[in-house]
Amino acid sequence: MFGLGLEEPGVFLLPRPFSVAWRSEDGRVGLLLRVFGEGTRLLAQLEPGEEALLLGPLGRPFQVEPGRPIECVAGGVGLAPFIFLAAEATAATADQAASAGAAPASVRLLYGERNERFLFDRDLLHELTGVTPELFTEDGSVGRRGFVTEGIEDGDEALLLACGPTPMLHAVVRLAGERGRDLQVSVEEHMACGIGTCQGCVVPGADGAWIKSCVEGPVFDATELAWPT
Amino acid sequence: MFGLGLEEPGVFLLPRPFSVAWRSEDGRVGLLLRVFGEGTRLLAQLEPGEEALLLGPLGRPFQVEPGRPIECVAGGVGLAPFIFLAAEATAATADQAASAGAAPASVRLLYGERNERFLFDRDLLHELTGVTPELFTEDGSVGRRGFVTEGIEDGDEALLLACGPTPMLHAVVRLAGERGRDLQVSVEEHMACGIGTCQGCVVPGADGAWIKSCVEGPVFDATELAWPT
Amino acid sequence: MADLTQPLFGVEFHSPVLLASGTCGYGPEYAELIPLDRIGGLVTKAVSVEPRVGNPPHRVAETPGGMINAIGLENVGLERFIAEKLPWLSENLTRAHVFVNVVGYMSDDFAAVVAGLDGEEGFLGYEINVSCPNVKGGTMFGTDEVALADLVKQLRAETQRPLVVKLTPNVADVGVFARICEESGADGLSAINTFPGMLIDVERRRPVIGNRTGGVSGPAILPMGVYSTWRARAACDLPIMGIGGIRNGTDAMQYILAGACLVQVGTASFVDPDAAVRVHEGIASYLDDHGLPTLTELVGALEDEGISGLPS
Amino acid sequence: MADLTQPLFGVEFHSPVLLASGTCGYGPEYAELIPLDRIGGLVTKAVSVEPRVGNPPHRVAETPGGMINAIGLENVGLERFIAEKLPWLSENLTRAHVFVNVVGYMSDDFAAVVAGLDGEEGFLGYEINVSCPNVKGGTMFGTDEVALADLVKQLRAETQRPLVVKLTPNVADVGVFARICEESGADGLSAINTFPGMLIDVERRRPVIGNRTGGVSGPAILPMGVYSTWRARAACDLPIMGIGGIRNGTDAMQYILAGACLVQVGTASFVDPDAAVRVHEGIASYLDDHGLPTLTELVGALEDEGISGLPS
Ligand SMILES: Cc1cc2nc3c(=O)[nH]c(=O)nc-3n(C[C@H](O)[C@H](O)[C@H](O)COP(=O)(O)OP(=O)(O)OC[C@H]3O[C@@H](n4cnc5c(N)ncnc54)[C@H](O)[C@@H]3O)c2cc1C
Ligand SMILES: Cc1cc2nc3c(=O)[nH]c(=O)nc-3n(C[C@H](O)[C@H](O)[C@H](O)COP(=O)(O)OP(=O)(O)OC[C@H]3O[C@@H](n4cnc5c(N)ncnc54)[C@H](O)[C@@H]3O)c2cc1C
Ligand SMILES: Cc1cc2nc3c(=O)[nH]c(=O)nc-3n(C[C@H](O)[C@H](O)[C@H](O)COP(=O)(O)O)c2cc1C
Ligand SMILES: Cc1cc2nc3c(=O)[nH]c(=O)nc-3n(C[C@H](O)[C@H](O)[C@H](O)COP(=O)(O)O)c2cc1C
Ligand code: FES
Ligand code: FES
Repeated sequence: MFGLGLEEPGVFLLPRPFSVAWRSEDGRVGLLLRVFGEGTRLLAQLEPGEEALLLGPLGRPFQVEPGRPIECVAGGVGLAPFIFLAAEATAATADQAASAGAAPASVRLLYGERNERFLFDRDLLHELTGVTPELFTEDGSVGRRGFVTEGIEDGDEALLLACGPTPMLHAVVRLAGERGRDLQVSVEEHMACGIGTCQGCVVPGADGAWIKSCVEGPVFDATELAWPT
Repeated sequence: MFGLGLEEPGVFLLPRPFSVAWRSEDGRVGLLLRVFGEGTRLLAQLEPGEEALLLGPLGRPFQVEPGRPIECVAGGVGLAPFIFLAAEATAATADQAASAGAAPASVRLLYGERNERFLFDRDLLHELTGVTPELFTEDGSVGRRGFVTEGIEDGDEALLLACGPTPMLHAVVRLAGERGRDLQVSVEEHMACGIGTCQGCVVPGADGAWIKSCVEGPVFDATELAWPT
Repeated sequence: MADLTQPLFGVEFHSPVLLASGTCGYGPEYAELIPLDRIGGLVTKAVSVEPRVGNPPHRVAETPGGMINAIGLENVGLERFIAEKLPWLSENLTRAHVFVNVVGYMSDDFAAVVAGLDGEEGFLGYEINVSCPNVKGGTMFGTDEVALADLVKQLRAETQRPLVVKLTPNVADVGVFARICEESGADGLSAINTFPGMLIDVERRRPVIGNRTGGVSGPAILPMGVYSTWRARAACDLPIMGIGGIRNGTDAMQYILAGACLVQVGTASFVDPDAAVRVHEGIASYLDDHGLPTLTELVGALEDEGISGLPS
Repeated sequence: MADLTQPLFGVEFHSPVLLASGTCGYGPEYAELIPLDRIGGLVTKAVSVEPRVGNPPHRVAETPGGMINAIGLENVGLERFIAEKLPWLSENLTRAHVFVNVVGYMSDDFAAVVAGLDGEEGFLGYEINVSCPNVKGGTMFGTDEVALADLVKQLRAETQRPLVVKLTPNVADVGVFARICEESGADGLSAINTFPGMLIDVERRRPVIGNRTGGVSGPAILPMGVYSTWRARAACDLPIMGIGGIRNGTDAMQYILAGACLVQVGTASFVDPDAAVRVHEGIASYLDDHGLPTLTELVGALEDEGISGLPS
């Protein structure tokens, strides 16, 4: 996660949190930005070459286990970290496969959007990650009609990773519990400092204590947090 | 004068006053914008085609008398209204001359800048107005070295028009008084509404009353206002 | 299209949006730019018994997210207001309602304005501006519980018209002052007036504003205005006009949900004269988008019970 | 290069810029991002006798030109502060000075924190946060003249260390409270804390902030902070730390000219962790550009006499 901000005359903007969606070998990072409110609308106006404030990398990313298949559940722009993760995982398994002759650990990507209009370019997605996503749209305009959570299956051994709007996370947590799946979630909470000083970004821990999502998260093992019942 | 403002996410900007520097036959207007503080820095970032808020035309412009020569004293971006005025005046006298065979009423343009770096493109200026300005720079990097006010001469019959920073206006007012010249000045005062409702833009009148510069000005006959002695 | 009509102060407001005092003069200038009868009305520039000349320039300047002003309550005074300004209001507005903003150096000054105006036509009621120094008491009327109560009672005795008190946010608890107004006989509240502020020109080492200090308004004070409205609403049952930094329908809805039945638009009109009309349209769209037929049910309809600690 | 050193509170401040309470934790996180010893110091997150868990989320949100927060004074409590936080401060800072921000539900709580800390190392003095409810009195310490005087006197009896009171702007006249602090034995003032505010999520019809209301900070409050500093300076002779919306040297110079000898940077650090260092450098450049050798002569050096009515 990075904080992306702006310092311009006449503008005040707290940095907004963004997942790392892409990384180049020479150290550049790519963020996937979707306009949601005022801040992202302003950030979306950045032109190539313009300067912005970037703070990070911050917090803890998804933790994959070598060799263990992953199943990514992406709601909307929650796709961002999985582009990065899938690219890394396929690259790693390709390396492994090349060196050890092993079969690549599989990456399944469930990707849901409201409708076709919001969909991330599938060709680009495949190019970046080598993965073909299983699509879900609420209106069925592309892929399966319904919520992305409907793609989560029983008793799969793969590590479940979820990123998306909080109601989606709640649904995934419930399903993972029912189906006995290991789950990591990337939570969305407002942030200010991004580095653990302001205590602005807390989420409720399973033990009742508040946990700072900017340093302890944004990715948590689902069992670390308290969820609505 | 127009108020030029912006309404963008994350931005609050009171419209800033700008003189009309150019007008096309099909009703477009051109403003000359120099970056001074935060607001003009933000406005200067407008790209061709982008939308902004334009309120006007507001207030009263310079009042020239048909046939009477004018002598314009421009300090810095105070040049703006004189580009417009000189273009109109030379066009009008050209018309007159064509129809009546009269000699064109003369336009003298004294134009001072801190130094060469700030200078408005002289070729463009001539192209727009047909007038060749008499240049003054404080450091002598181009034109005469010194203040633009040094170009004002005694007993000239031409109507003196001045636009520039307040200290320059004070100097022009003093000189015009000493030299018995008729003078109109465009004053600079902070504005909010621009239409006469907020009383934010007052300047002191000769009779001691406050005068709203957005509706009664920004151009005043120098005798209408109170000046420091 | 949603119905924004509300019966308030004994009349019908077909729109909840008014132009705020001091930002729309006495009406005619904005009438040339926007259809005043499409909004709920306006509050005049402050009127005092005697004319006031106001403060030296600069009287206005921009601040981060807002502006500061120190006009000094420049106004034509009661007599000329009646002779020169009221006739326009009475002749040119049909659906838009007018409140006259009233100021004074002491309570008798306020009373004189109210008494002098009460028999005239062209306005609905008074908005009492208590963010001004009480020459007798040395404090501001709006921050002095006793002075405020006395003032409101005195004015109540002078008029049957709607008497709205405009609260200053410059107090420890705006709710206390809201209750005092209610108990003293006011019919409504306006929340809020500007915050005292100062800007310094560091090159000249002088205050930017001629009066040294001024009042801060605009988007910067929006959360304070919403808070004050919510506090006032919790403290009393008077109808409230929400003011402070409103630029669009969403801003206005914050005030309405916090407890305001009307809202006023000030500084935003300087950026765009259409602001008040856009606020009106934004509120209407909000109702339409949410399938809500009337505005009344949204006033104070904030759900603030049982806020969970869960991320949402 | 200009000399920004000032003798204050019995020590030397080589820079007038501190990190504001609640925005820099207890130090270590920012130490990884900026050279803390290049600035004047920091004020810790509030410390209370017992640990506090704080408020439910959302605890922060952006507002026009600023932000709102309701952290709920979450902190580790006196005991763990001494055991876990002070050692880092005492070991890692050499030139940067530390004020411990102190809160309590009643005056004895404040006194217990001061008494418990006074013999420890690693900090210079206290900043007393009186923007919190006085459980005994029902009001806020910072808005209640008697409670404030009593609190300051009680704390004065507990310590010889610099005792700075952080004023709340939420009063009719901050000058009155500044004078009370001086008369009750305080060594300095901080002006100002946040403004109470509220934001409403109009879709959910709920307060955005879990605690419903919070404190507004950031550029939006800059003119109010400068004003409060100027008022406090006029009312008493205590050294003042100016706070509110400072982002750069120019902002800081406004506070300094208004009467602050030190400034604190809070919200701006969230936008850019370098903000405080940039503020320091901006002040130094101002002195250099104006050929002024020392900072001291600029403190309160506002020329506000004889402001003319002429355009300038
Ligand atoms: C860990 C994390 C990773 C994210 N990664 C991405 C990404 O890769 N791509 C992308 O497009 N978006 C991402 N987001 C969401 C993005 O940060 C939000 O769109 C943004 O914060 C909402 O801001 P806004 O300016 O559009 O909305 P505004 O309405 O202007 O925001 C107002 C306030 O609410 C806060 N806020 C509102 N919604 C959120 C939210 N969902 N999360 C945090 N703060 C919020 C803002 O910080 C601000 O204080 C991520 C959010 C989090 C927490
Ligand atoms: C009648 C008139 C005509 C003008 N014509 C032109 C023009 O054609 N081209 C051009 O480049 N500039 C022109 N200006 C000046 C331009 O409006 C200023 O540069 C601008 O107001 C300063 O704003 P800023 O945002 O750069 O400075 P900021 O420092 O951001 O301004 C801060 C505040 O001060 C006010 N302010 C500061 N200086 C001035 C000023 N000189 N006049 C009015 N308000 C001020 C602003 O309105 C704002 O409230 C004109 C000014 C006036 C009054
Ligand atoms: C230039 C100006 C003049 C004002 N004059 C008055 C006034 O005469 N009486 C009054 O009660 N409020 C006055 N106000 C305050 C506004 O009515 C309003 O309460 C305040 O500006 C907050 O609203 P806003 O943020 O929408 O501007 C004035 C505000 C401005 C900006
Ligand atoms: C997230 C946050 C937490 C804060 N916590 C405290 C606190 O614990 N004690 C305190 O006295 N002030 C606290 N403040 C107020 C700041 O110290 C400062 O007075 C205020 O934010 C204004 O300065 P700024 O505009 O530079 O942020 C906090 C402010 C913020 C934004
Ligand atoms: S955002 Fe400040 S602690 Fe997490
Ligand atoms: S700017 Fe409002 S009256 Fe002139």
